[in-house]
Formats: sequence, C-alpha cells, structure tokens
Amino acid sequence: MITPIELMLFVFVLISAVATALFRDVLASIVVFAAYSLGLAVVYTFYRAPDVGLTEAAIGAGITTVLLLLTIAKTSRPAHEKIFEPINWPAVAVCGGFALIVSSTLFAFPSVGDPNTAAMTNPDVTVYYLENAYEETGVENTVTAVLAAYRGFDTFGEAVVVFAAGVASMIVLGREVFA
Amino acid sequence: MTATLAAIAEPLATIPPFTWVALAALLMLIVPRSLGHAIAALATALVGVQAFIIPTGSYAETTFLGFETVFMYSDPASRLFAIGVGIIATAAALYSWGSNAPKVQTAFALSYISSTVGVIYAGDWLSMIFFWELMAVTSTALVWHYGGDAVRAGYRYAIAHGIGGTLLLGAVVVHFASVDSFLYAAGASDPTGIAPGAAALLAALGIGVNCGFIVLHTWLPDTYPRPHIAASVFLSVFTTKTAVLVMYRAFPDGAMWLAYLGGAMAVYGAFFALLQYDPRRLLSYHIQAQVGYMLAGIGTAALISDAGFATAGGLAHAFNNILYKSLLFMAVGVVIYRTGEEDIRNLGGLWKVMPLAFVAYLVGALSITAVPGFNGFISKGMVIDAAHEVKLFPLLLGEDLLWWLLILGGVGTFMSFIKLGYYMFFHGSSDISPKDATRGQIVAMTLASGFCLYYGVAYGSLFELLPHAAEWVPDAKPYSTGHLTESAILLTAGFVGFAVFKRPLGWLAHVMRDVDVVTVPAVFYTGRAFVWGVTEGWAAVDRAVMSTIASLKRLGSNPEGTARRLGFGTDEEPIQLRSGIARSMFVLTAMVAGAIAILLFG
Amino acid sequence: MTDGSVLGLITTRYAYLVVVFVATVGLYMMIANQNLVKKLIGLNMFQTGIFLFFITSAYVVDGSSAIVPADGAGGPFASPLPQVIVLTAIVVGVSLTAVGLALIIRLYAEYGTLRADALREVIADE
Amino acid sequence: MSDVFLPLLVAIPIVLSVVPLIAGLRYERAGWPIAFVGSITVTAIAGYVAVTIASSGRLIHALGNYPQPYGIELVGDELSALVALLIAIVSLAVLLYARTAGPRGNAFYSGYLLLTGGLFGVALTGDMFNLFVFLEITSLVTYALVASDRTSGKAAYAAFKYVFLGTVGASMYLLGVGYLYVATGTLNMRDLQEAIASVGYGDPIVQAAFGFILVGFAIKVALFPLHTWQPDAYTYAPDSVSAYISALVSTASAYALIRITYGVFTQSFLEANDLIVTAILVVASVSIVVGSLLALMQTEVKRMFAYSSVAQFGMIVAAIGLANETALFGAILHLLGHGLIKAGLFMAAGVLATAYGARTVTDYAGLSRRSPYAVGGMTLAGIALIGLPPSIGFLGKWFMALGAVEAGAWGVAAVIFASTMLTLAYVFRLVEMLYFRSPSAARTDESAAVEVPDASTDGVAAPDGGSIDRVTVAQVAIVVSIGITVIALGFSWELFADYLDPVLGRFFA
Repeated sequence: MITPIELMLFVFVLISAVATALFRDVLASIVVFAAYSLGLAVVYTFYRAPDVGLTEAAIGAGITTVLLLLTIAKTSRPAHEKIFEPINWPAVAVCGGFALIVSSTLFAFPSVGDPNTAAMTNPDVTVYYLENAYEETGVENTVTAVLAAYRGFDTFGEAVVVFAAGVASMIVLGREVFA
Repeated sequence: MTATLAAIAEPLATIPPFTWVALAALLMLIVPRSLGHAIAALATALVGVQAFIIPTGSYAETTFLGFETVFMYSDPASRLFAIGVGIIATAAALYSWGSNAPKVQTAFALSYISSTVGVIYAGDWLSMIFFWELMAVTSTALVWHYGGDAVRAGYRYAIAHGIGGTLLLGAVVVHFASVDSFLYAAGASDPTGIAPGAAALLAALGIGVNCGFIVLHTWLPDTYPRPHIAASVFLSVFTTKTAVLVMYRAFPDGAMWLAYLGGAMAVYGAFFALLQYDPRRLLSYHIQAQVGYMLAGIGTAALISDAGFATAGGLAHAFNNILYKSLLFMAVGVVIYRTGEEDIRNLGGLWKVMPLAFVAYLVGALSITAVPGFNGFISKGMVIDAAHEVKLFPLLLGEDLLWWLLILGGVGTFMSFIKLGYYMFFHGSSDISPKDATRGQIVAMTLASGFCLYYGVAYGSLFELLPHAAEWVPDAKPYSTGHLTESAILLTAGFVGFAVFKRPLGWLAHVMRDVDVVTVPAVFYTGRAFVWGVTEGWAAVDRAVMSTIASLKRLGSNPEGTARRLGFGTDEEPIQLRSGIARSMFVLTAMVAGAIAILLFG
Repeated sequence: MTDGSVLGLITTRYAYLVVVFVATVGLYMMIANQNLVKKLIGLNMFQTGIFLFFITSAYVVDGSSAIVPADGAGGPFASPLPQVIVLTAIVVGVSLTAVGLALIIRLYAEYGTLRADALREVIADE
Repeated sequence: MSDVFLPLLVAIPIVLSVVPLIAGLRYERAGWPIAFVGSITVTAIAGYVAVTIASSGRLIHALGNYPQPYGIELVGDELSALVALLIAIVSLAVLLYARTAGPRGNAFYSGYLLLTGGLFGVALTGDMFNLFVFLEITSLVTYALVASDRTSGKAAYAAFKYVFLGTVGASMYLLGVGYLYVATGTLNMRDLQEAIASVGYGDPIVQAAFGFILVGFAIKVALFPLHTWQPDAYTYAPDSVSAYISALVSTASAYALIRITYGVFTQSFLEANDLIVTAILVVASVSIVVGSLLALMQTEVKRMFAYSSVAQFGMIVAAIGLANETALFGAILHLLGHGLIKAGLFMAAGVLATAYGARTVTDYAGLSRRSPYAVGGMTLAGIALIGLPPSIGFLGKWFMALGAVEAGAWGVAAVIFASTMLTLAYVFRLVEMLYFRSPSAARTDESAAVEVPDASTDGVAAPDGGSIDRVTVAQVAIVVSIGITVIALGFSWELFADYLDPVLGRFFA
C-alpha cells in the first residue's frame, strides 16, 4: 500500500510535471522542471536508490537546468501575456489513449515493493549480485560493483556517450564555442 | 575409334551447351576479330552438333537459388530449337564477320545466344526465367551497342522486356506456390505446363510480350530495324522463337485463345507489313505474323483430336522460320550494307547488280510464302491442315474462322513479299551499282538457303525431329494434290491482290508512313481500310493501348507533373509528406498505443 | 498479491501509474508545445518516466539500499541492476539534451526563432 | 582466443576517436590519417572474425571475464559478423571518399570513428541494455554529423527532428527492455530467450515489451509513417554523411530488430501473437508502397534515394514479420545489399553534385558523357536497387518474395512486385536522363527545370567536355567498385546460404 510519504512525493511530482507542460513562460517551465527533477531525486532516494537520487539531483536538476538556462540566455525568451499554454485537445486525446492502453499492461505487474518478483528473485542476476559482489569485487556497495565490474562495459559506453556529446556539440556549433 | 568417339561424346552430352557459347563470347573480347568470329561459328555449330548427341531426358540437375533445377532438359522440342539455333547462329556469326560487325557486338550477340540456349535447355521454370531475363539484358546490350537511334529504341525495348520478364517471373512464383516445385514435369512423367489461374494469365502476358501479341508487339518493329544489320539477324530469330518454345512449355496442350490469337496475329502482322517501306521494319511485322502461325499450331492442339500433329506443326514452323527469317534479314542486310538505303522506294533494279543477294532473298521469300519445295510450305501446311479440322466458328466453305485467318495472313504475306522484292530488285532500273555480298555474307546465306531447301524437299528428316512423330507422320502427305492446289490458289490470290492493290497500297502506305510518328492517325485510316478486313474494333483497342502506353510513359518520365495534375503538391514544393516534430510525435504516440493494443487484446 | 481491479491497480501499482503519467506528459509536451526548448524538456520528462520505472522495479518494501556488508547481513536489499541502468541512462539523457540544445542554438542563429511552427514556415519558404 | 577480437572491434575506433582532437591542437590535418589507420585495422579484424566464425562457429566474449548473465557478453555469430564486415567495408569506402569531399575538420573524424565503434557495438553486443547504450552513441553522433554542414539551417532542423524521433525511439526500446526485466529479471539476450519462453508468450508484459521495442526500431529504420526524420536528414546532410548513415545506421537498427525478434522473442512468440504479425505486414507493406511512390515523385535525387530506403526497409521489416527461413534469409541479404547499394548511390550523387552541381533529376541530363565512370557505377547500383538479376538486390527481393509466397502472404509478394515496378520507373528515369537526354533538351522539356545551384558556377565544367574538378579518381573508383560489387554479389547466394545456415538454424530451430 502507498505510504503518506510516497503519496506526498508523487503528488508533488505530478503537479510539477503538469505545470512544466502548461507554463507558457519558458523560464518558469525550466524552473518548475528543476523542481520536478529534485522531487524525483527524492523519490529515488526513498526507493532505496541513493546513488541514483544523488545523480539525478546533480545532473537532472543541476546540469540540465544550467544547460537549459544557458540556451535561453543565448537565444531568446519570448514575452507572454497569458500564464498558461492553451490546451491542445487532439494531443490530449492521443496521449490519453496512449496512457490508458499502457496502463492496462500494469494489471500484469507485481505490486510496488513486492520482494518476490521475477526481477528480485532471479538467482542469476539480482540474487547473484547481492550475494557475490563483495567477494568478487571487494566493494560493499553492490551498485558500484555492478557499475564498475560486472557491467563495466556499459560504464565505458556511458563515458563514450559523454565524449560523443562533446564531439557532437563541436561538430554542430563549430569549435569556437569551446575555444 | 568408337572409344575415342565416346570420349568426345561424353562431355558433349553432359556439359550444358550454353557454356561453350559464353566462353566464346569472352574469348571474342581478347582475340583478333577474324579468329574470334571463327571461334564464334565453331561454338555455335557445336550447339547444333550437341543437340544430336544429348539423349532425351534431364541432365545437369543441380540446386540453384536453393531449389531443384535442371539445366539440360532434352526433349524433341528443345532438340529441334537447339538445332535451329546451331545452324543459324553459325550462319549469323559468319555473316557478322562478313559485314564488318565490331567484335564487341558479336561478343554481345554470343552472350545473347548463350542465354537463348539456356532457355531452350532449361528443364524448370526457375532456370528458364533466369536465362530469360539474361536474354533481355544481353539483347538490349546488342541493340544499344550500335548507338544513335538504336539507343532510344533499345530503351523502349528494355522496358517492354523488363515488364514482360517481371510478369513471367510473377507467373513462375505463383506456379511454384501451387505446385511446390519449379520442374516442368513436377511429379509427373510428362511436363504439365504452368499452373492454371493467375500463373497461366501472368505467363500468357509475360511470354506474350516476347511473342509480339497484338498490342504487346510495339517494341518489335520499333527495335529490329535500327541496330547493325548483323545484329538484326541475331535479334530477328531468337527472342520471338524462344518465346514460342516457352509458350509451348507453359501450354503444352494448347488453348483456344492461343489458336485464335495466333490467327489474328497472322493477319495483323501481314497487313501492317504490307504498309512498310523500310525493309527491316517490313520483315519485323512478318515476325509477328509468322509467330501467329506458330501459336495457332500450338493452340490448335486443344481444339482437335489430332493434338500431336497441331503441336508439331507449330514447332516445325518455328524451326523453319528461324532458318528463312534470318536468311531474309541477311539478304536485306546485304542490300542495306551495300547501298546504305533503308527506303525501298529509293531502290530498284538491283537483281542485275546484286544477283546473289537476290537469289538469297528469293529463297527466303519463297520459303516464308510457303511455295512448294521450300520449308515454309511444309510447316505452314501442317498448321493450316490442323486448322482445317477445327469446327468452332465455321465461315465460308465450311472452314473455320481460324483457317480463314491463316489463309488471309498467307495471302497478305505473299503480297508483301512480292512488294518487297519488286521494289528492291525490279521497279525500274538501277541508277546505282553497288557490289554484291561479301564472302562471309555469301557463305552465311548459302548455309541458310541450303537448309531452307533441304527441309523443304527432304521433309522426312524434319518430321523425325518433331514431337509425337509416331502419331502423325504416317498420315502426313505434304505434297498431296490437295495441298498443291491449295497452295496454287493461295499464290494466285496473292499475285492478283498485289496487282490490284498496288496503287491503293502505295497511297495507304503514304499516309501511314511511320508507325511511330503517326500511330494514332494510322489507326484512323486503318478504320477506313475495310478492304483489308481490319475492323474498327482492333483500331479502338490499339488506340486505347497506345494512349495507355503514352500516359504511362508520361507518368514515368514526369511523375511529379502527374501528381500535380491530380492535385498533390505544387511546383515549388513537390509532394513529400514532410511533417514536423509535433505531427511526427503525434503519429508515434498513436502507433505505440496501437501496437500494444493489438498485442494485448489481439 | 496483485489485485486485478482498477482500485487494486491504483493502490498497489501507483508508482507505475505515475510512470505512465509522467511519460505521457512528456509526449504531450513534444506534441503540443511550440517552443523548441519546451519540446526538449518534454523529451527529458519522457525519459525520466522510464528512469522511475526502473527504480520502482528495483524497490523492496522495508528493504535497504544495495550496500551489502562483508558478512552479507541485513536485507532485503533493493536490486542493484536497475539502479545501474538508470545511472547510465541519466548520463545518456543529459548528453542528448546537450546536443539538442546545441542544435537549438544553431537554429536560432540561423532563423531567429524558437517556435516550431514559425521555423517550419521559414524553412518551407527558403 | 579469437573472441578477443570482438571487443577490439568496438574499442579500437572509440579509443582512436580521442586522437584527432588531441592531435588537432598541433596538426590541422591529423584527422584523416588516424581515421584511416583505424578503419583499415578494423576492416582486417572484421574480415578475420568473419572467416574464423565460418570455420569454428560463433564466438562469445565475456567482458571482464564475467560470464553471462552476470556480465555483458559480445556475440559474434554468422549474422553479426556479416553486419560487422559491412560496417567495416562501407566505413572504409566512405572514408576514402570523404578525404577530398569533406566535411573537413578533426571533430568530424572523431565523430566518424565514434560512429564506427558504436555501430560495431550494436552489431556485436549480446546484452539488451548495452545495445541501448550503443544505439545512443551512434544516434548522438549521427545527429551531429547530419548537422555538420554549418552553412545549412535545413540540415540543423533535420538533425533536430531526428533528435526527437531518434531519442523517443530509443526510449521506447528502453521501456521495452524495462518491461522484459520486470517479467524475467535478466538482460542478457541468450538468457532472455529461455526466460521469456518460461514466462509465456501470452504474458501481457512480454507482449507490451515487444510492442515498445518494435515501434522503437520502426522509428530507427524509418518505417512509414514514422519515417519523417529520414528524408530530411539524408537530403540535407553532407554527401559523405548521407552515404554513411543511409548505408549503416538504419541497417544496424534493422539488424538489431532481427536479432531481438528471433534471438530473444523467437519465432514461437510471433506464432503465438499472429495479429501483431498481421499488423507488421500491413504497416510494412504500406511503407513499401508509399516509400516507392514518394521516391517516384521526387525531383531531388538524394531525397529520391531517401524515400527509396523507406520502401527497402519496409521490405526488410515485412520479411521479419513473415517469420520463415526463406524470407529472413532474403531480408539479411537485402540488408547487406541495400547498405552497399545506397552507399554507392549517395556517393555517386555526391560526385555528380560536386563536379557539376547536379542535384535534381533534370540536372542529370546527359551527364553520362561527361562522367561516364561515376554514372556507370551509379547505374549498376541502380540496377541492383531495382533488383534485376544478377545482383545482390535481386537475391534479397527474390528470397523475400519467395518467403512471402511460402507463408501464403500473397499481398506482401504483390507489394514487393509492385515496388519493383515503381523502382524500375524511378531508376530508369534517372538512367534515361543520364544517358539519353542532352542537357539543353531537358531544360526546354520540363518547364519546372531547376537552375543549377551556385556550386557549378564557381569554375567547374565548361558545358561541353569540361573536366571534372574537385572530384578525385579515388572517389569515382569507389563508386565504380561498389557498382561492380553489388552486381558481382548476385552470384553469391550459395556462399551466403552456406555461411548463414547455422544462425538461421538457431533462429528456426
């Protein structure tokens, strides 16, 4: 069952998400989106993923917001009289349909926090990591062990993505931006 | 001695003949011209020799593209055609040598022969269609190589054969789907033909393009007059006659529509031939007419009790046609080669200065017009005899419509060859004095003429090559009084017809000079020419087809213009369904929802 | 364990519903908002929905985060694998955002607008 | 031991990609030689791997010595080896082409190497999430390369649109992977195959996962109506980039779709969900027809080729949906063949655009006389695109059509046939222009004739017999050799059939 903390967090996340979509002013939108990211970071931490929460706070709420603000500074922030965007009803309809259909798959899902799901009990993956990570890698934090050792190749890829983003920006904008 | 012979014969009986010819085509590119042509003649002659050596049955069975295929399927029909190709390809190679044909052209011609032989010996639909498409490519290359006008014509030729080939390919695929095998004789001792239904329809249309069915024939007179004279000799015989063979493979038991369509082609082709003044174009229309006889023979098999005889007649006519039609193209080619003139009204009186070309022409003309003593008499007589027994739509004298069509076509053929000979060789006196044929051309024409005469006189040796020979040979009497009388009447009618209609013909031909330029008005005047029995109905069909082809061509060459006329896109921005991010995401969202809904609730 | 009714869905799989909702809002933003920057925010939001999905799948009620001491005591633990995936995916996401923003700057320099509809008009006229 | 070459294929280009940037601080032209060395090396390795697999079966490399399903593994089987070889060869060809054609700059060569490494990663990885990472690496670099022509705003907009569709596509894929993880708890492909079978093919989570993954890849391979990013991207990208991405990026995604459909979900899943198969066939068929029709309508040559890709990938997806061995064999052949053909066509278009400023069909009038070799290569590739025998295009279409007939999907066979006719029409339209029109005739012929862009006015090509400036012999040679290769491969079906037999055997066990 849902706990009051979860309820509060989720309500906050939902409201900030909708507000991000509806605020007409881009700056306001960015700020609310930063708040949304922070909210999510807290949710992650509550869901026993402190590393992810920290990363989300730093990257999602931090770097992304800075990048967005920089872009606004380099381009323009059109002035608006109205506070909210008009609602695009066809978009609402198709998104609503999407949401309903995807939600209908959730009937087959395990409850939130159920310890007996396929994912949690897979002896070769989750259970194996939890039981053997320390022995094999010497790290107490299993997340770090998986990140650095078992799935080190993903982490290598992650580094490559960051490098690629740098190269991509250079190609797109020309070198002078970074010079 | 016998052992040596057997040692030679064994590879000849097992290695598919098209390999020699393909090899010769490659050699042609590196050796000197004369040596190359000698090799070419030998390789093609070997095809004819091999035809006698390969015993009946299936050989060179293998898997190709993952299916059981037979590269060497020898039955009376394939043997007959292989002999014909052997003789004429050899003659044509010599003719090329004697006509200053560049060696690259002859190399293309050899690759074309090679794929033709591949089709002839194919024992299954898959290898057949493979060589069939290869034929289209190599023959296009042969046309193209000449450059100039031939290039545009070759382009249209390629499109026609591309479409035909694709239709036939469709037929083959459908056939496979219903029979689950590509072999001609899948699960049966005798070939059963193409599967009925969609496969048969597609096959009829696809093969029909190559056969020159009326309305599918336009490529034929368009292409053959244009390339090098030696190239025309190759082209004139192999594509259309191979198509007849494949038609026989598809419908071994004949079909009513095939018989009557053949009859109609005989008349249509002969009529249009009559109007031509370009000698090679005239001959090209005769290809259509003659193919008409062959198809009539093959088709008639379904209509009469003596089916084997009708089939044999159709195939025999194809064989004879290979011989005399190439002879005619050679003779006419010599005239063009020496005079550079392609309008027969500007010629005349040449028989004195070019006696050899004249004699060759005469032999060819007498063969095609079925004069007794020449091979055309034998086989055309067989087809007409078979039609004599058909009693579906009796007209005058108790003879069937089919019979009358064939007779009418025969008269028309005769008239047009009198016309061609008259204009080229008589018709006033010659004011030019070109040389006669070259040595190579003489050898080639002698070879072809010799066989025309041989099979006209020693018809027994032709009969024994034909399928179902045992069933009908004992009753076949080509030189019976009845046949000779029939022939005499036919020939007289031809002479009288030419004498009477020479002037109106000239007028008609004047207003219908070039089919390409004035097809539509030609069709209009055709409507007036009731004399010739051409009905307005044909004209309407021809017009409709012509305009369809024209509009298809327009669509193909300027599709965006067509789209604009239909209301899509503008000049500035051609139609391209360019949507922005928002619409793309909208569609995407809907697609995801749709896919999952289908998976969950499907 | 799981309840097939709609009420059961809401009470026991609420976090997944939030995932769907957030992702849908992201999609909506990409469709309906004309400002390119906001579209990009929508893209981000769509991705965060997926991150939440993975984190939820790793969560165990009354468990602790996946820091297992040497003696293996404690537990139950949250599953480490989805958390690793999200860590990587967050970095991938911000990289994409950076490239997208670079492109926005290029487009603005070229056409002087950030509105998708105006941009399409200008490009079509070009 | 040969399996260590698998990670090398991925790592060498990626590690090398750092070098041009560093070397670029001192040497302005360091990029190309470095990329060339990398490209040659990986081509040799890819060739060696392909040969090794033929003799000793598939190679599996557990990264960091953590076996599956604990760690990530790279799998080199017959299929991935062929795709890797295609990537290596086309990369090398494009690199040789790009030496003079540009785009210049060390950042471009860094991007090029990253893209190559990323594509190898997609081809070789045996892990679902790792596939996502490599897909994103390739996408990210592709976005940038599309926009690498800094003078074109249209290119930037095309790239921006591609960012959205590409990222959402990848995210859909990731969501699908998440669903699979919830259902099974594992991410390794070989492990998942068994896990999904035990969960059941009718499980809603598994079904939804397939839906997400399918649509994700449908975007990446540009299936109609999700293709909207593709024509703009291919048209406005620089010529070298168009050649590279049209040949490889969608190809890698289609490969991944094949691998996941048959290696993870398996044929039994498709059999259990026949309605989605029908949906795939319908959408793919529409894609084939609409793509071909739109290609026929275009005046701009690169855009014509772009729409042609929509049709070709439609065919490949249709063949995937047909779920029989013949069709899939055809799909793989067509995948490889299409990669080569499109690389050749786009490079040929690039040569003609560089030399004569010719970018529209009308501009192509009579170019065969001025540039016989490049046009010859283009024509050969065009013939292969139509699928005339003998050519690799014929083999692919033939087996796909045959597979359709075997599966009783007459509609698909008919659509492939119709598309062949349309392809014939638009390729022959080009051929006719190139060979049979004189430039002046074409101008007066079509009122909508577009003036030659500025490119040709700055000093190239006098109207008659002008020489080709700025186009090197190497570029023309590459176009010609690709043309010859795609025709020559038409004789190779038995080779491919033997080579692919083990992997097809595994897919259709």
